[in-house]
Amino acid sequence: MAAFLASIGYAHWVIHVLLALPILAMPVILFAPVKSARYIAFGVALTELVVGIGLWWAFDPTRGGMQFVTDITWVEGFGIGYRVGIDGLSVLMVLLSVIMLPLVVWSSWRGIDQKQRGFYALIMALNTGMLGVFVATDLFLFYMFWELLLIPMYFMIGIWGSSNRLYAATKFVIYTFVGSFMMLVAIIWMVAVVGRATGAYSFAYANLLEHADLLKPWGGWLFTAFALAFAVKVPLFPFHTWLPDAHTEAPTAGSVDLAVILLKMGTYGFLRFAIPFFPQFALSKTVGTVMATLAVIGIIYAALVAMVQPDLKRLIAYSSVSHLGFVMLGIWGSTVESVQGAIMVMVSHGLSTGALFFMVGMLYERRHTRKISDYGGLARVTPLLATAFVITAFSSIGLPGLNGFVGEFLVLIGSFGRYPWLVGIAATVVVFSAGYMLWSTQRVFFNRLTNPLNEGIGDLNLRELAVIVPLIAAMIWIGLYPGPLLRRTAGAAQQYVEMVQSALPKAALPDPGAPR
Amino acid sequence: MPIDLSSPSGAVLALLPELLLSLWALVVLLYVAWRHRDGYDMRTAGALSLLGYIFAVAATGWLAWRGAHAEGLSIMIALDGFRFASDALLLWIAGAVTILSVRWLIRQGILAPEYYPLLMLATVGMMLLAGSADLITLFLGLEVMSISVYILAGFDRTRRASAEAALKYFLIGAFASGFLLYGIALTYGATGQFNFELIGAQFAATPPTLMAKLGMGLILIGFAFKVAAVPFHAWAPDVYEGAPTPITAFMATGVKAAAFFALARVLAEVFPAMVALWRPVLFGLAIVTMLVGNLTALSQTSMKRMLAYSSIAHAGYLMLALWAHSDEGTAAVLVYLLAYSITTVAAFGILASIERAGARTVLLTDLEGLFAVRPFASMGLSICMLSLLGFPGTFGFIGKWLLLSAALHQGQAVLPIVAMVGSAISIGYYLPVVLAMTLKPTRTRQAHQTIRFPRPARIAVAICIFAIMLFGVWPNVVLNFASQKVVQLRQAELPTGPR
Amino acid sequence: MIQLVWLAVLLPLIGAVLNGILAIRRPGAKTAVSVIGVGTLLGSFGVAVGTFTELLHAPVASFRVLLWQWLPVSDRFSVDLAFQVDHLSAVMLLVITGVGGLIHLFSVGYMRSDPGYARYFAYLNLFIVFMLVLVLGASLPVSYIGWEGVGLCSYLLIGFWYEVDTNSDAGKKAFLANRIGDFGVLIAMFLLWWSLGTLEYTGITMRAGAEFSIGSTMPLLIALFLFLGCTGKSAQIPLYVWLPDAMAGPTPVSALIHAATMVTAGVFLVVRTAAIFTLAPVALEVVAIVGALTAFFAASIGLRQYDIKKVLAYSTVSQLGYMFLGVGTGAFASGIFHLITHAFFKALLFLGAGSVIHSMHHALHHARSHADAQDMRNMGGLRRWMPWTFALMLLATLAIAGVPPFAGFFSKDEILAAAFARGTEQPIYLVCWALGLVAALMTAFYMARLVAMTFLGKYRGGDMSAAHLHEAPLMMTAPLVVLGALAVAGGLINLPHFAGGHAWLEHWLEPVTEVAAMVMKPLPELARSQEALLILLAITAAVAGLIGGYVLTSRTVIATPEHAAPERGLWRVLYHKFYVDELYQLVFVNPVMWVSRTALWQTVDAFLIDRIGVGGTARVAEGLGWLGSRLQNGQVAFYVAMFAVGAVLILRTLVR
Amino acid sequence: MLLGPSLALSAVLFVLGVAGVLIRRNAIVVFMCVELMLNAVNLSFVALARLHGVSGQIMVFFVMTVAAAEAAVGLAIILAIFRHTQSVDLANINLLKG
Repeated sequence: MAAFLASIGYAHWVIHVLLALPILAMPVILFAPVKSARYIAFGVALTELVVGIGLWWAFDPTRGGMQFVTDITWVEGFGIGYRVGIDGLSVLMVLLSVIMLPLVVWSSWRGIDQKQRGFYALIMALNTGMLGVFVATDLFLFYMFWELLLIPMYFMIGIWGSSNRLYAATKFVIYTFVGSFMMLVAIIWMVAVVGRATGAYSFAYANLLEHADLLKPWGGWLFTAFALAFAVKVPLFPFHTWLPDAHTEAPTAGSVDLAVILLKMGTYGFLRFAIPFFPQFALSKTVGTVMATLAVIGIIYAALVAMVQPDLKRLIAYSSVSHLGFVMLGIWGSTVESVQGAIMVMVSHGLSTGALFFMVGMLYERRHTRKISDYGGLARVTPLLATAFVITAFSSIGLPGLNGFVGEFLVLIGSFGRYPWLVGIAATVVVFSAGYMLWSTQRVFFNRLTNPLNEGIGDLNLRELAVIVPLIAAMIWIGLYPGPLLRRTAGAAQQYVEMVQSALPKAALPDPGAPR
Repeated sequence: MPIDLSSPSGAVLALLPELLLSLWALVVLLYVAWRHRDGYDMRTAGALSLLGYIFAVAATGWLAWRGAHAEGLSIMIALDGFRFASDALLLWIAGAVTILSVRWLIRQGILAPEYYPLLMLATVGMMLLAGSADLITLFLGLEVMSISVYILAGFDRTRRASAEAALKYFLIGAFASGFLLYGIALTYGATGQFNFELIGAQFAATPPTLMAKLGMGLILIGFAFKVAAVPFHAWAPDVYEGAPTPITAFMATGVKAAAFFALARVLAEVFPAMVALWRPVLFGLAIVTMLVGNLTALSQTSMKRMLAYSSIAHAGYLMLALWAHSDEGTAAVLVYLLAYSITTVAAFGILASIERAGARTVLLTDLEGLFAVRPFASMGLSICMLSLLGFPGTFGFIGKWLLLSAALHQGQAVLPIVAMVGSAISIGYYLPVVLAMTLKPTRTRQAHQTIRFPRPARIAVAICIFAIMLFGVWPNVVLNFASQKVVQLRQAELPTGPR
Repeated sequence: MIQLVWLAVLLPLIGAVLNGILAIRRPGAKTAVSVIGVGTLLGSFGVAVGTFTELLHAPVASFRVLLWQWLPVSDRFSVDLAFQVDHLSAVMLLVITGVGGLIHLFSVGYMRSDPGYARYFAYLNLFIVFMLVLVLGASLPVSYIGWEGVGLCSYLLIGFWYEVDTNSDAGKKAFLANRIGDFGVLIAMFLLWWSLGTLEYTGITMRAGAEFSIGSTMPLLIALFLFLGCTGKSAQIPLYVWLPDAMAGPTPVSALIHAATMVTAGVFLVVRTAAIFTLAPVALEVVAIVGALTAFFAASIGLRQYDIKKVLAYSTVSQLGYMFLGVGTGAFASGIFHLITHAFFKALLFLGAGSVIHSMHHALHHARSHADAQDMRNMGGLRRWMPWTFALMLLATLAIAGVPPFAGFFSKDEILAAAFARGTEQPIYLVCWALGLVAALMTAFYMARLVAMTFLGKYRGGDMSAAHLHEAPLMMTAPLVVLGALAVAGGLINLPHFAGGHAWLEHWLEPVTEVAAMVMKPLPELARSQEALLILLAITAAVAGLIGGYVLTSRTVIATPEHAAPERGLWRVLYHKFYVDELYQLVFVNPVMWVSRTALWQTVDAFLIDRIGVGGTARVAEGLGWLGSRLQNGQVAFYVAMFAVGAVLILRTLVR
Repeated sequence: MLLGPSLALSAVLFVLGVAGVLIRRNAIVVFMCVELMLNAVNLSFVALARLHGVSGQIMVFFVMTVAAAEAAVGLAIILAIFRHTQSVDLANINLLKG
C-alpha cells in the first residue's frame, strides 16, 4: 500500500485535496438540484474518505516531525504562508475527521428535510475548517481556520437546531469567539518578538517553536491568551457551559462534529501550541497543578451533573466535558504514557460519543423528543439499537476491552507519577460515569415500556446500521488491539515529552522505567 | 517628476485632481441650475458627477504614475504617495456614495440635484484636508468639507430628523473648528510657521513651549471631534441617524478617513518631536473610544445608530495605528480605512435599499427573516458584519491584524488587548444582525416586499462584498501596496519603542 | 494444549457472538442456541482438562502464552495480551468451565420457555469468556479486562428481565458497587507500576520482595486498594449490598456468577498478588477481619430471610467471608480450597433452589396465583413432589454446614484452624476465629431452616397449585447429581493429614504461593489435642446449628406472606438487613444526588457560571451600553459639555 | 508690543465664546458664540502676525471668509429647523438621542 501511494505521489497532494475538495464542493451543492444535494455531499465525503484513509499507510510513524509538508508563500513580506503538514499528534485527528464525514452525511439522510443544499454545503465547509485546523503549521492560517469554523457551526445550530437553537448558536459563537480573541494578540506578539530578534517575520510554526526561548519573558501572558482560547474549546471547567446548550440544540450532524472534532481542537491546541511554546510556564508547578486540578474538577463535576440531566443529549454533552478532562489531565501528566493516553482518549471519545449522538439522533427522528422520561423499555421494540447503545455506553465509561478504557487508563497511569492525588480523585469517576450512563440507559431502553407512543417505533434500518456498525467495530478493535494507533502516535508523543522535559518540575514519584 | 510648488504652474500641477474636481463641480452646478426638475435630471447630474471623480482619479493616477514629488519644500500641498493613496481612497468612497445615492434620492423624493456638486465639493475638501502640507490648507480643506457636509446632512430638509442632524452637526462642528483654529493659531505663535515641515523642524530643534503644547492639544481636540473619538463623539450617532443614508455612509467613511489621513500626517510631520506627549493622549482616547463605542452599540435598536457607534469604535481601533507612529502604522491606516470603507459603504448600500420612502430608520427587527426573501442581500450584510467584526477570512480581519501588529511591534500590548476586548464586545451587536436576518422568521407575509435594490447600487455593493472576501484571503495586493516605501509618510527618525 | 489455552476463551466467545446474532435474527432457534451455548463450553472444558493434564507433567510450573501486544506505549510501559497458565489458573480454569458447563446444561431446561433464550446464552457464554480472561491474565490490566467484563455480564444477567424495574435497578446497583471496587484495583495498578515498573504477576511477585520492606507503606497501600476491589467483586463489607439484590437474575445465573465463579474473583486476586499482601501484614489483618466480620454479619442476616434465594445470597456473602478469613490468615491454599468446595455446594444449592422455584412458579402460574414463587413461606413439604431435589439439597446443606465428611467440613475447618493458629501469636485472629465459629453455627441454623421451610412440613401454597408441583426434568437434575457428588467428595482434593490425606491442593499451589510463603511467618503448629478440640468445636457448632434450625422452624407455625405478623425486635432488624441499604441510600446516594442536582447543576452550573458569570458579564456590558446611550440625551448643551470636559482633560494631560 | 495682553484678551474672548456655547440655549445665540470664538482666534492671529510676519494676517482673511460661509449655511440650517419646530430653543431639538 505504501509503495502504491508513493507511486502516485500521494504525499505531495493529499492535504491539498483534502482541504480543497469539500470547499470546492460547496458551490456545487448549493447550485445543484435540491434532490441531488445529499448525493453529491455523500460522494464528496466518500472521496474524501478514500483519499484521506491513505494517510494510515503513507504516514511514517518512525520519522519524527512533520510529514506531507507544504510551504508556499502566501503574503510575502509578512511571513504568512500556506504551510501545512501532519505529524503524529494530528494524524489520528485528520483520519477521524475524514472517517466521520461520510457517516455524518449519511446520518442526516432523512433527518434533514428542509434547506438540504445549505445543510450539506455547511457540512462541507465545516470539514475543510476542521481539517485545516489540524494540518495548519502556520499560525496565521491556523487562526483563520480556527475562527472560520464558527460560521458553519453557527448556522448549523441556528437553522437546523431544535427549539432553543438561537440561544445556543449565539452562546456558542460568542463564547468561542470571546475565548479566542486574545490568541490573535498573542500570535502577533510572538511574531513581533521573534521577528525583532531574528530579523525574519514569520508565522511559521517551526520558526516560532525554534525561537520559543525568546518568548520566555512574556510566557505567562502569552500562554494565558492561548490557554483561554483552547480551554473554552475543550471545554475546561468552568468554561464549559456553552457545550451542553450547543450539543443539545444542534442537529445530529452538528452534535457529532462538535463532539468528535471541534472539542479536540482545544486539546490539540494545547499539545501543539500552548505548551510547546511556553513549557516553562505551562508546566511549572503552579500552573500545572491549576490546570490539572481544573481538568479533574471537570472530570468529576461533569460526571455528577450528567447524572441528573433529564435530557439525553445534555447528558452526553456533560459526559464529553468529563472525557475531555481526561485529555487535559493526560496532557499535563507529561509522560509518554499520559500523552499517548490523551491522544487515545481524543480518538475514542470521538468514536463513542459520536456514536451516542448518532443514536440519540436516530431516536429523535423517531420520537422527536430527547427527554429521558419520555422513553423506557425500548429494548423490546428496538433490540439492535439497544444493543448498539449499550455497547457504546460501556465504551464511553471505559470498560476494558473497548476503546474508552485504553486512553483513560494510559492517561491515569501516566499522570499518576506527577499528580497522584489528583489522579486518585479522577479515578473515582469510574463510579460516577457508570452511574450516569447506566442509569440513563436503563431509563431509555430497560424498565417497562409504559408510553404507548414508544410501542410502534422501528428498529435500526440498513442505513443507520451502516453508520453505527463501523463505529462499534472500531471501538472493539481499538479496545483490543490499539497497537497500530499507539505506534502511529508514539514517535510524536515521545518527541513532545522530550521537548517539554526540561521545563518539568520533579515528579512526585520516581521514574518506573529506571533500571533496577 | 519633480514639481516646484512655488511656481504657479507647479501649484496647478500639484493641485490638478482637486482643481479638476472643483471645476467639474462648477460645471455640474451650472447644469443643475438649468435642469433640476425630475428624476431624469437627478440621474444625469449623478452620472455627470461620477465623471468628475473619474477625472480626479485619472489626474491622481497620472501624478502618482509620474512619481510627482515636491522640488524642495512642500508648500501648501503635499506631493507624496500617501496623498495619492488617500486621494484615491476618498475618491472611490465619493464615487461609491454617488452610485448609491442616485436611485435612493429619487425614491425618497429628494429631487434636488445640487446634492452632487455638494458631494464633489465635500470631496475636494477632504482631499485638501488629507493632502495638506500647511495648516492653512488644512483649515480650508476641513471647512470646505465640513460646510458641504453640514448641508448634505440636512439635505432631506422635509424630515425633521435630517434638519436636526444638520443643526447639531453644524453647531458642534463649528465649535470644534474654533478649537482647531485656536490650536493652529497657537502653533503658529510658537513657531511662526504654517508649513508642516518647517514647524516639524522647529519643534525638533527646540523643546516644546507651553504655547506649542496647548496648540497641539487644541489641534488634537479638533481632530478628535472629526473622527468622533470619545468624548467628542456625541454628535455622531445623532447625525448619522438623521442624515440621509448615503450621506451617513459618506460621513462614516469619507469624512472619517480624511480626518484620519490628515491626523496621521500632522502627527508624523508636525508633531513627531512631541511623540512622548501625544502618545498618552491617543492612548487614553483610544481606550475610551473603543470601550464606549462598542458598549453603547450593544443597546441600539436602529441599524444606522448601531453602525454609528460601531464607527466610533473603529475610530478607536484606528488610533492604535496612529499611536504606533511607524511605517507599519501608516500602512495599517491605509489598509484599515480601505477595508472599513468598503465594508461600511456596502453595509449602508444594503440598508439604503431596505429603507422605505419617508419611513423611520431601519430597525434591527425590520431585518428579521430577510434571508428567506433576499438571500443575497442578507448574505452580503452578514459578510459586512463579519468584516466589521474583524472575522478571519474577511478584509476587516486583515485590517485589524495590521493595526494590532503595528501597535505590538512598538511594544504596546495594552491597546491591542483593549481592542480585542472591544471586538469581543462587538460580536454582541454584529451577531444579532446576522441572527435576525438568517435565523429568525419574517414577521409578516408582506415583510421585505418593498425592498428596491437598483442595479447600479447592486453592482457596487456586489463588488464591495467580493472585495471583502477576496482581500480577506488574498490581501497580497493591498498589503504590498500599503507597505511600499513610497506611500509612507516621512517619519522623523525618533527613538521609539523597543524596536 | 497449554499454548492453545486461548481456545478455551475463544470458543465461548464464538458462542457468545453466534448466540448474540441469533438472539436478534432468530430468537426462536432454541436448539441451535443450546447446541452452541453448551457445546462451546464443553469444548472449553476439554481444553481446560487438556491444559491441566499437561501441566501435571510439565517440567515448569508456569507458562506465559502471548497473544499480542495490547498496549505498546513506550519502552517502559507495554502491556501484552498474554495468559499465564500455572497451577492456580489451571485449577480455576477447571472449576469455571466445569461448573459453568453444568450450569449451562441446567439452564437449557430452566430457561426453555423464556423468550430471551438466545440472549441469555449469549450473555452466559460471554461471561465465561471474561471469567477465563480474569483468571488466565498474565498481568493486572489483562485480568482487569475480565474483572470488569464479568461485571458487565453480571449487570446484563441480573437485569436480564429488564422490563421489571427492580431487576434493572439491581443490575445497575451491582455494576456500581463493583465499580467502586474497580476504582481500588485501578489505583493499585497505578501504585504498582510507579513503584515496581511492572504490572505482570510474575514481575510483581519477583520484584516486590526486593523493592519493598515488610510493613512499609507502599505495599500496604497497594494491598488495601486491591482489597477494596475484592470487597466490591466478592461482596464483602462494605460493598456486599449488591449481591442479595443480584438474585433478581435467573437462578442459574445466581449459581454461576453470584456463587461459584465471579464473586470468588476477589479471593483469586488476593492469592495472585499474595506477594504484595504478605509484605503488608496489616493489610492481611484487615482482610481477615473484614472476612470474619462479613461471615458473621451476613450469616446473621440470613437467619431471618424468607426469600429462598436471598438466604442463599447472604450465605454466599458469608462463605466468601470465610475465604477472605482464610487468605487473610496467610492460608492461601485453604482459601482456594474453600473457594472450590463452595463452588460445588453453593452451585448445587442455587440450582436446587432453581428447581424449586421453577416448580413453584409453574404451579402458582397454573393456579393463577400471584404469590411469590421464591418466598419460602409459600412452600413447605416439597419433599413429596421433588425427592431428588430434596436429597441433593440436603447433601449440600450438610456440606455447607460443615458436617464431616462432606466437602465443606474440610475447607471450613482448615480456615478456622489456621485462624486459631495465627491467633496464638496475634490475638486479633482469635477474634476472627470466634466470629467464624459463630458464623458456622448460624450457617447451619439458617440452612436447616431453609430445608425445613421448603421441603418439610405442609405445603402452604394452596391446593390449587399443589396439583401442578413436579420434579424438575432430567436436563436439570442431571447437573444437580454431578454437583452433589462433587459436594460430597470435593474435600478429597485437599484431604488433611489427620484424615489420612496428603493435602494435595496445598502442594499443588505451592509454586504460586512460595514467594509469599518465604516472606510470611509460617503458621504455628497446633498441638494434636488443640487440633482435635477445634474439630470437635466445629462439628458441634454445625450439628447444634442444624438441630436448632430444624427444631425451631418446625415448631413454629409459618404464615404465608400476606398473613404474616410484623417482625419484632432483633428479628425485625435482621429481616431488614440491619437497614444497611437504607443507610447507604441516606448517607451516600441521596447526598450525591443532591450535590449533583442542587449544588452542582442548579447552583454552580446554571446559576453561578451561566447566570452570574456568563449572563452577568453580558448583563454588565449591556448595562454599560445602556448607560452610554443615556449620556446620548439629544441635548446639544450636554454634548458640548462633554466636549469641553474632554478638552480640559486632554489639555491637562499635555500641560502638567 | 502688546502681544501678551492681546493673546490674553483673545484667550478670554475664546473662553467666553465657549462658555456661551455651553450655557445658552438659543441656537442663534450659540452660533454667535461660535463666531465669537473664531474672532477671538483671529485676534491671536493678528497679534502673532506682528511677531512672525504677514502669514498670520493672511490666515485671518481665510478665517473671515470661512466664518461668512458658515454663517450663511448655519442660518439656513437654523431656519430649516425652525420650520419644523417653530422654535430655535436647543432644548427642544432632541428628536435624535439614545
